Amino acid sequence: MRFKKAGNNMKISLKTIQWNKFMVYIVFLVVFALFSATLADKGFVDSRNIMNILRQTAMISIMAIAGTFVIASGQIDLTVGAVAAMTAMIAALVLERTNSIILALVCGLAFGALAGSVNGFLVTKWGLPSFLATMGMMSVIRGSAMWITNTAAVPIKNFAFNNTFGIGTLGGISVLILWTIVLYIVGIYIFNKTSFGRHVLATGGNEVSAGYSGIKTNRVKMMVFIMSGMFASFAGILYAARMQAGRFSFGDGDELSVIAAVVLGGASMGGGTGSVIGALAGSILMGIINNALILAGLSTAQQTVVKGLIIVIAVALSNFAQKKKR
Amino acid sequence: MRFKKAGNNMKISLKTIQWNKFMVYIVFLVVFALFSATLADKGFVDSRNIMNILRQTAMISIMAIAGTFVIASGQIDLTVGAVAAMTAMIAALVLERTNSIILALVCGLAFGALAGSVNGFLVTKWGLPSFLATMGMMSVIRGSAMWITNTAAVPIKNFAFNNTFGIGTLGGISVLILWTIVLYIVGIYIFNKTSFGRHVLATGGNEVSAGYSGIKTNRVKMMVFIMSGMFASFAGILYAARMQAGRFSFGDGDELSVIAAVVLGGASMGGGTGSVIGALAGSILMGIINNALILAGLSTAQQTVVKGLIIVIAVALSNFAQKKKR
Amino acid sequence: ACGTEQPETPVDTTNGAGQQTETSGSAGSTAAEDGEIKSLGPNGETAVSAETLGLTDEEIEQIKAGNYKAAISFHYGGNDWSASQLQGLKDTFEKLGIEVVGVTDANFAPERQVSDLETLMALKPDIMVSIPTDPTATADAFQRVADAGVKLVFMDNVPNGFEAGKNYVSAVSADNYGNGIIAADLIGEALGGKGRIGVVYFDVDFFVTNQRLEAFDRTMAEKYPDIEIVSRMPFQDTNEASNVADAMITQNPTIDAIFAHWDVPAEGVLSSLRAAGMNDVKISTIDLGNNIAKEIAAGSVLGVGAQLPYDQGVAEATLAAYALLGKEAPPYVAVPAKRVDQSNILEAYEDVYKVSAPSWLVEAKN
Amino acid sequence: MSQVLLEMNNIKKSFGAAAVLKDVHFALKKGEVHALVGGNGAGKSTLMKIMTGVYTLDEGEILIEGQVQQIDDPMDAKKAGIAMIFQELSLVQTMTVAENIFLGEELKKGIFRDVEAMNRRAREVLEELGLDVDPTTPVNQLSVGMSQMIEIAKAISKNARILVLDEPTASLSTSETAHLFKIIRELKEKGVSMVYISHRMNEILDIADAITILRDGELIVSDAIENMDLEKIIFYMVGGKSSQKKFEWVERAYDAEGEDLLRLEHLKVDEKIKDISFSVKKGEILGLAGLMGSGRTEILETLFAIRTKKGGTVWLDGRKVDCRHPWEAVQAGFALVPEDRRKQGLVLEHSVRDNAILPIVQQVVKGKTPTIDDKAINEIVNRDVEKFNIVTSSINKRIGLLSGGNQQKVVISKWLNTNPKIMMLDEPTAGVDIGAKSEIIHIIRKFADQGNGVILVSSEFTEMLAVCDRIITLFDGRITGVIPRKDIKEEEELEHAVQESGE
Ligand SMILES: Nc1ncnc2c1ncn2[C@@H]1O[C@H](COP(=O)(O)OP(=O)(O)OP(=O)(O)O)[C@@H](O)[C@H]1O
Ligand SMILES: Nc1ncnc2c1ncn2[C@@H]1O[C@H](COP(=O)(O)OP(=O)(O)OP(=O)(O)O)[C@@H](O)[C@H]1O
Ligand SMILES: [Mg+2]
Ligand SMILES: [Mg+2]
Repeated sequence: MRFKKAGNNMKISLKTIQWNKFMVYIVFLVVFALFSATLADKGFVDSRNIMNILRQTAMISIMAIAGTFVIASGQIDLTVGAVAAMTAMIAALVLERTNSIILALVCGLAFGALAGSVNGFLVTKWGLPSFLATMGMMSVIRGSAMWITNTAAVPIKNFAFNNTFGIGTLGGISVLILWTIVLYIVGIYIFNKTSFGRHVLATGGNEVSAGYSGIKTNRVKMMVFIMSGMFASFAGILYAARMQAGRFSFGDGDELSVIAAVVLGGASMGGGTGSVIGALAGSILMGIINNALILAGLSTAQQTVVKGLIIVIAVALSNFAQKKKR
Repeated sequence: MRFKKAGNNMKISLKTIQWNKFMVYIVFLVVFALFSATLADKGFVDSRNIMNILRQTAMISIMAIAGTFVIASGQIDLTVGAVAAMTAMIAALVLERTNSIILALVCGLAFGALAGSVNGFLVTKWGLPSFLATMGMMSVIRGSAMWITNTAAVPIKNFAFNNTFGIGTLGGISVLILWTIVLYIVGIYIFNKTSFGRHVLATGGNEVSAGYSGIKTNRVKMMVFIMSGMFASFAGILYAARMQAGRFSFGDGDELSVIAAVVLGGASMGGGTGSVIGALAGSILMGIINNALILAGLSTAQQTVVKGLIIVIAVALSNFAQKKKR
Repeated sequence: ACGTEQPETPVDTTNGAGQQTETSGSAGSTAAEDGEIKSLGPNGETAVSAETLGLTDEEIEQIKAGNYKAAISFHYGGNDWSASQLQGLKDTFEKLGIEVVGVTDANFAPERQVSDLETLMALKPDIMVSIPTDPTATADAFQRVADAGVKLVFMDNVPNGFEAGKNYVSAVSADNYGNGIIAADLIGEALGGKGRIGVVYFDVDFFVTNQRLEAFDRTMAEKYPDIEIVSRMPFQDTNEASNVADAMITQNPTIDAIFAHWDVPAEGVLSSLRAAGMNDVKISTIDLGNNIAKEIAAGSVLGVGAQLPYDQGVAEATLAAYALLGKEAPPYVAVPAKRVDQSNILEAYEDVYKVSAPSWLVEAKN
Repeated sequence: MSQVLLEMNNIKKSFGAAAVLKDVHFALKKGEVHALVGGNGAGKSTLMKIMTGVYTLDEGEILIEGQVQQIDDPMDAKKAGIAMIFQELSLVQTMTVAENIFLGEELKKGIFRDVEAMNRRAREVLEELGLDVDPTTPVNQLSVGMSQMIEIAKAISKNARILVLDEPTASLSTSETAHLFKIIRELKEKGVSMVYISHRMNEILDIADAITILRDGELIVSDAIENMDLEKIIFYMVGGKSSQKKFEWVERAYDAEGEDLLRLEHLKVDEKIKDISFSVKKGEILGLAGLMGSGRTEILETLFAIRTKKGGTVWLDGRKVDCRHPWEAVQAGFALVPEDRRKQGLVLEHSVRDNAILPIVQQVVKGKTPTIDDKAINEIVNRDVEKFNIVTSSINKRIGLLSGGNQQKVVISKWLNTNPKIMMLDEPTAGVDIGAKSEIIHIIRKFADQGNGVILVSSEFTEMLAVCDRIITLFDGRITGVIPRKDIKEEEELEHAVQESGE
């Protein structure tokens, strides 16, 4: 049945269907309107609550910027959560020993770049499928984060650090939100306005054609992994500052949230498509759902069920909306 | 570099390169030999320990049978762990109320089939990407498993049930191992010897071509999801019987282990390839690593690190071995 | 399902309900005086203090001569509680000349713990120290361990149907009920018995956390009737606790204090309060993690009811030695709950971790 | 011969807003070979896909032997005895030859597949087609030409009474085509009706009994082949403008004694291609002629550094070049229009614009910033669209939706944008209609006229003879002859040269 329908739209190959680029915005609005209507008395639409949502989703949103590049290039990076945790540990330890913010930042981001390079190396030079390579690396990195302090958390007392990257505000807006905005501007620019963005999309869309067109596909993949590592490590810095500590368990499971945000945002897992701003919408959408269900006073079991239902129904609804429009 | 190498072998299309079908066996042997040599005095090669490994990996192995079909058909099923947990709850509750093994089995497997159908429906009729659809469903099912008893575990007192599906032995061999063998024989037959197996591969390899050849690709995908649900629910029965209880948390994270086993076994995440027996090897390989690292007396953190390293290195090694051979 | 985190001592469950009733019935909600043990044993045993345990030099020599091996199976290995307990175990076993051959971490999955037990058995240990991830689901696996003649010592809880002296040697528990009372008292006293508070609780049915929450609630209701619990919010993943706290303080901007189920979620609560600039909201919790210790010292957290995991480890190892010696072991040993606040933080830290207070803690206090 | 087997009446079909078939009639008689002709995008494939149940019709009816037949999916078509060779190769790359041939109708023993029987049957069919290929070979190891043959084998093995061949010869050379025609004639003998779609007019005139011509989704004419000739066909196809540039060779002016633009010395690729030396002059169009598998593609790919050069030297413009990666080859001044445009030439999901600009996108930036200049890009692509007469509703249209000829023009324009010195074209006109073909030839000539070099590989000798100044014949990886175009009088001469040179 669908075969024929699809056929009609020249979208026979389901694999080639671009998960529609705009669906996330529609879902976003519908979900937001729904919760605004039902949860207004519980404070859902309070500006403080909206700020909370943005703040809570900052780390996933930031990792999803690079995640869009990764998925657009046809790869997958499961290490992001572990990299964030390890970076938080590194930053906390560096601050403990030297109290130098710069050094903490440099070491943290350098670790992210290193982790990304290793992933990239495994994928491009050794030819491992990125799923296996990054799954293995996730274990290595998370284990190392546990190992260095034997699972103990490391407190961070540097107030300037905590303030700049975690709990501070600027003009009444959380620094987490500001960092997110800054990085999104950078991410959107690179993705949409530089040739690198095109090369990423071409590599993911058809690696052979991209190679035949003179694109250094391996270098593109390498860069994308390094970028992913560095964005994840920046998210780790934010985690550390927000929680005023490094802890090995930070960002556990974030890899899936990031993929979900990116895919909700319009990317196809097969590569070749993606939208950075869509990923932001995807990430915030999930944050809204989480937040609203807490406000609604549901038990975690209920929250889990309803969250799943909303994701499925929302995605389906927007899918139909898109089909109608055509 | 890789680009050219591939070119030399007239395998220019990187996407079509099959992650080598045999790599897992090589890795398997290398890893096994290594541990046998280093951990002999710690009881690694004891037949009882070998049996332990097989028993411990039974559920993942069984889910990986259907997982091979799912991935070969170009889909992904993230619900398997949640389905196993929910089935264990259902079986435990049915046994608590009726003490009927048959009824527990029927209800459990029916739930698996239902969950699979819903997944299949979302993917084929509503056109959701399987990653999002099953991610949402995973949340719905896991949340439901928490909800029905408010996260409490439900003990199973039916000894016959526990014995047949979990803790019993037959001729000195654990029933878990026997069930695994039986299901693998069935799985291998279906995958390799029936036309359904080919249709699954064709659907994953090139959905358009499969459609042109008169294959009802949507029906194939539907079947594959139902199969995955039912195998997962059978794994849930085994969990319940082995643990003599139903508990909402069973199988947490199994979805990733299953994917890893299937991909280690030679399937490509893009669909169109896969090996059922390879998935078994992949699953047992991971079990061996887990087991050996505990025997080696490593701390948890060390185990995590080394496990990741071994996966990466093993996969890479076999990759090189394969390249040399060509 | 990824990232479902559970507390550091989640000893489930199904028989937990029964235990709780007994516990609360007998121990009631008297004020927590240091050292008095409020919890009852798994089979209603009254607790024997860990301090009463000991070995003579002769006995130690005898154990050393045995060249025994011990294995340890944790439900979860990723926190200060298990690290510290493991340290206590290892230190004591070393003194006794017992080799620790394997340590496992089931990451809260009972199915994984069953595998771990099987694997550890391949190492042929004489002693197994463990905490059952789920008393129902792991009972059979522990029974097989016991059947193999291995001396079993439990932390905090025992599998269903197990009897001390028959299936296992003894169980050593922290006083979770007493800890809950301490956490309630900390808030009650700080608020002068009057105010509006919130509870951020772990929404999974676990023996240990159930006990804490019940003690907290009961103490509040009976001892501080003018304190109103205006918001209760559940979490399951400690990384989510901050999101929950955000919602709580947005809905209840005039809240006076928050109780969090243990230290890691409490850190999330603290981070939310800081981000909201609500620095006068009081926090109490349970367990003295490093971060919380620092915050207590700095005065941002009222205090905690602390467990003494290192002592627990020492007691467990000692009890194992009792069994090897054929010495009669008390069936239920408890390590008392310890009230920690800014006034005694340095000593408390030393008590808990058996190391002198680190410089950052001393600095934080000043 | 006169009995109508299948009739399609008043067929209408649109994709979205675009009407692709506008009230088309089509009638196929028993045992005839019916040519279906029209420009790229005329609707030939769409009409046939409706017949085979891949697409559903919007309006109209299909009758088989006078009975209205509902064909809703490929299964229905199969049951009605219709089989089709699809233009876009529809083999599953990860499966073996035999598995592909029997896909969807596996031979069974009980409930299990009978692998042996299928391999045996497959070998028979392949042998019938004169193919020496192991049925257990995975398809992704086959060349394009071979894949096309397998596609043919797959359709033939169905024993259908109606067989649709949608451009079956697009990447076949003369001898394979001849083989196919032999089989078509045999099938005709057996009473099988066939629809034959091709852009090669000489094939149409050779094999067809009747012809139907479509233009822009409309039926223009349907008649017996006797009543047609090349002139007329082209006239009907393009509509009025009969002044098509014919495929006639024009002697081109270039300095045949001048310096070599490109020179290969003792190029070694693998065990088959061990020692290849030739040169291209400035302004020269050099042809590489050979049978399927003679190594033409490999030579081009080696020059473009997709394959590793195992030995020999390459000189470009007097300088030794040693490219190890395609991007180095691009920088050196090479361009390659690859054989398989869907797999190697295009990112099908991306727009015309993104594809056309891909190799130079990093150069079209605003000043010294890394910001790509969208306006400049649009200008370049719009200019290309106009210059090469690329038919597309917008430069933002997904290129996968364009007709083959127009896709190919995008590939060529994308390479011309890099200003190469040497343009290598591997089967550039496969599947391209006669209008676009002459436009492509025109583009190639113009490019060479600017003092650049061209290496052309084509299986269609007519086309080679029309453009090449010099033709090198290859056999099994060896150069067997270098023939100046002037010296070739007839197409047959080239055919002979290619086939007999091996002996
Ligand atoms: N699935 C589809 N969705 C949208 N447009 C389509 C689809 N299939 C074909 N078209 C459009 O319909 C028109 C007819 O296409 P068709 O493939 O039938 O042409 P054709 O005559 O076979 O051309 P060619 O000779 O290039 O193969 C073209 O304009 C094409 O772009
Ligand atoms: N008839 C054949 N049988 C088996 N393999 C073949 C055959 N033809 C080509 N191949 C394989 O395909 C590869 C590519 O051949 P290549 O494309 O270079 O030849 P070609 O002269 O360009 O001919 P064509 O492109 O028409 O196949 C060869 O290396 C060979 O291994
Ligand atoms: Mg066509
Ligand atoms: Mg070729």
